[in-house]
Amino acid sequence: MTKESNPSEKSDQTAITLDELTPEKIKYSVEAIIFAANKAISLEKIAALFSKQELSDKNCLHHAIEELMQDYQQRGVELVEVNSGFRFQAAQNTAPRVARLWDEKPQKYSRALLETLALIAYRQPITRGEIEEIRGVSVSSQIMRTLVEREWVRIIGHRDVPGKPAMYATTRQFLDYFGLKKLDELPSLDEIRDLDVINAELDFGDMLKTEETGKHSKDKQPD
Amino acid sequence: MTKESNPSEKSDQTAITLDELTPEKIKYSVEAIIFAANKAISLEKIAALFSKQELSDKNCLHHAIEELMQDYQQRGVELVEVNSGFRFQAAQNTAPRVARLWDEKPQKYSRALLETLALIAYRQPITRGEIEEIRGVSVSSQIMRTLVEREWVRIIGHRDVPGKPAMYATTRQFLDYFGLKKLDELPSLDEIRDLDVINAELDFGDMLKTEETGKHSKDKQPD
Amino acid sequence: MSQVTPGPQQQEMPFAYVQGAPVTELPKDLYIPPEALEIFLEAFEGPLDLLLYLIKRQNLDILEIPIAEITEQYVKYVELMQDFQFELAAEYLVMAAMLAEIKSRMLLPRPELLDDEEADPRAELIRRLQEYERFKKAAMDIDELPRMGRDTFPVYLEPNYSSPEQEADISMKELMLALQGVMQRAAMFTRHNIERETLSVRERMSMVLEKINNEGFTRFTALFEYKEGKGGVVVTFLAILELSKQQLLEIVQSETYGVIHVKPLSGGTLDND
Repeated sequence: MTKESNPSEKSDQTAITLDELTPEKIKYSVEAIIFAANKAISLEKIAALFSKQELSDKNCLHHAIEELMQDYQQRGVELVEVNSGFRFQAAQNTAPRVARLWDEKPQKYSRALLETLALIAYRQPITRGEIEEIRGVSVSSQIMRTLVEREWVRIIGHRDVPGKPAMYATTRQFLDYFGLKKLDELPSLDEIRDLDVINAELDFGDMLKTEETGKHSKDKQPD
Repeated sequence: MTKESNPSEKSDQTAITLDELTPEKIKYSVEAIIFAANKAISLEKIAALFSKQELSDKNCLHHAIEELMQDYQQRGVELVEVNSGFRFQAAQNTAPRVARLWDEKPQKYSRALLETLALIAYRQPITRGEIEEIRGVSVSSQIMRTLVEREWVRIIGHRDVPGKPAMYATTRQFLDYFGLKKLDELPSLDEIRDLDVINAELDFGDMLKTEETGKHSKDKQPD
Repeated sequence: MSQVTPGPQQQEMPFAYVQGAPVTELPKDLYIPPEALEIFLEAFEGPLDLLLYLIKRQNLDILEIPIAEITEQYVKYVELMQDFQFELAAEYLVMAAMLAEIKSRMLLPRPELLDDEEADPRAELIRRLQEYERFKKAAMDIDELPRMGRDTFPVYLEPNYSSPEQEADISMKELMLALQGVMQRAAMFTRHNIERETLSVRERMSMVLEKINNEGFTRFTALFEYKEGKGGVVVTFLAILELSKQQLLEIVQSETYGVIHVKPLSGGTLDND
C-alpha cells in the first residue's frame, strides 16, 4: 500500500518491513477472516486476502492456523478443518447448549424479501435494478443471495445493457414449494387486489376457480 | 426448554451436581452462544439457555462476559456490547482485511439521507414536516422509505394535528448497526449559541458600515 | 429573468443574462466552470446549506452575517440557476424573498421600543442557520460512526452445520400480501398489466432464455414442443417475440428461406449458480 519507490533495493525485504505484518498479526487476521467467512474457507481464499509480500514466508498461514487451533483447543468454539477448508464451530461440550439456540424458530423473512420474490415471480425475467425501480428502494445483496440460496430464484442470463445486470427468474423449486405446477397458477393480480377475499378465507383451490370465471383479458402486454 | 421432568426429587440439589457447571464452563458456553447467535444476543436470551440451578450465582453471566471481553481484547475478533446485546466482530485492525472477503463496496449514503437520519435520531419523535422545516428543503419519500426499509427508522405514532403526520423514531437495529448501546452514545450535538447574548453584542452601526464598504449598494432589488 | 436580447456581440457569447444585461463573465467571487455548476448546485442540500456555504466561504461567523452582501450573492446564485434552466426549487426562492425582507428591514431605522427578540430582523434566520448547521454536523458525525459492513464486521458461527439449515416458511398468502403492498406503492394496479396469460409467457421466456443461453445458436424450431399443442406453441412464440422486443435474443436468418436461428443477446453468459 504505502509503497516507497525504492526500486534498487531488494523490494521483498522493504515490503515486509513496510507492512510490518508480524506472525502474530497474520494469525489474528486469519482468525478474523475464518470467523467472518461465515462458512468453511480454504487456505487459498485466505491467502488471496494478503499480498504476496505479506506472505513471503510460505508457511506462515499454516503456522497461524496451527496456533489458532491450539489457542481454541480448550474454549467454547474450536477451529476445525473440513472438506472445503477451515471453520470455527461450537466445541463438543458447548454444542448441545448452542443447539438450543438454533432450535428456536427461524427468523421470519423480511417484507423486503417477500416483495422481491413476488416481483421476480410476476415479472421474470427481471433485473435487480428493475425490482428496485418498482419498489422504490434498493434491494440488498443479502436478499438476492438468500433467494438464490433457497433455490427459489436463479440467474438466467444478463441483460444486454451497460453493466450487464443479471436477470432473475423463479425456479422449479419455487413452484414446488408453493405447490404450483406452473407459474400461471399463481393468483392473478386482480385477486391480489381483492386480498380481502383472501383474508376472509384463504383457499387457493377456490381462488383458482374464481380466476377461471374472472376472465379479464383486456391488455396483455407486460413491460 | 428441555425441561427434565423429575418432579418428586429435590431437583435443585441433583441438578447442580449433575451439571457440574464450573464458572469456566459457563464462560465457554456463553462464548459459543454469542458466536452462534447470528446477531447480537441479550443477556436474558443467553440466560434462557441455562437452567435456574446452573445460574444460581446471579452474576456468573456478567463475570463470564467480562472475562471473555478481556480474553479477546488483543485478538482478531472482539466482544462488544450494542443495544440488543453482545456480539463478536472483527477487531479494528483486522476489519479492513475482512472487508476484502466481500467484493461489494459498502453503500454510501447521501447527505440528505444522513441529515434526515440525524434529525430523527436527535429529535425523535419527529414528523417529516418538522424535518423539512429544519433542513429548509423537502425530504423525498425515497429517503424516508430507505430509512424504514433499512429498519433504522420506524413510525411510532401520529401527531395529533391536522393531517395526522407520522412520527418517526430510530430503532434498535439503528443502534446495533452503528455499534451503539444507547441513543445517548451518539456524538453530542453542537451547542446553539444564545440569541440573547448575540442580540446584546450586536452593533448595528458597525454592521451597516461594513455593508456600505462592501459596495453592493447599487441595490438591484431582488424580487 | 433571462430575456434573450438579440445580442450583436459576435466575438463572445454572453454567458448569461442577469436582469436583461448580458454577462460575458461570471463574477470572480463565485466563478464556477459552467459544466461544474450543475454538480456544484446539486452539492447543496437547499437554501440553508447554500447560505452556510456563502458565509463560511468568507470566514464569517453565522452571528455576523452581512445581510446585504450575502443576499446579493445568494440572489446571484439563484439567477444563475434560472439561467441554466435548473428546476429551481421553491425553497430557494422563498429564501431569497426572506433575505430581501430582512435586508429591507435592516435598512429602515430601528424602532426603539421593540423588545430585543424582535429588534434584530436577522434573529430568525440566524436561529435557523445555526439549527441547520448542528444537524449538518450531526449527519457527518453519524456518517463517521463505525458502521456495519463498512467498519464493523460481526462474526458468527456457520449456523447449524449439523442439521439442515432452518429456513423460515412463507405462505402464499404472505407472498401475495407482499406483492399487493409493492403494487399499491408502485401504482401498478391502475391497469391490469399482468395477467394469467402473460404469466405463462413470462415463465416461457425464462425457459427459452435458459435454453438458448445454454446452447448459443438454437434452431428456432427446436424451441417449440409440438406435443404441447397449439396453445403451447403460441405461448412460446409470444415469449420469443417478447424476448426479442426486450433485446434479450436475436432471431437470425442467414439466407432467404434458410433455417432460422435464435441466439442470446446477453453476451451469451449464463450463470449456473
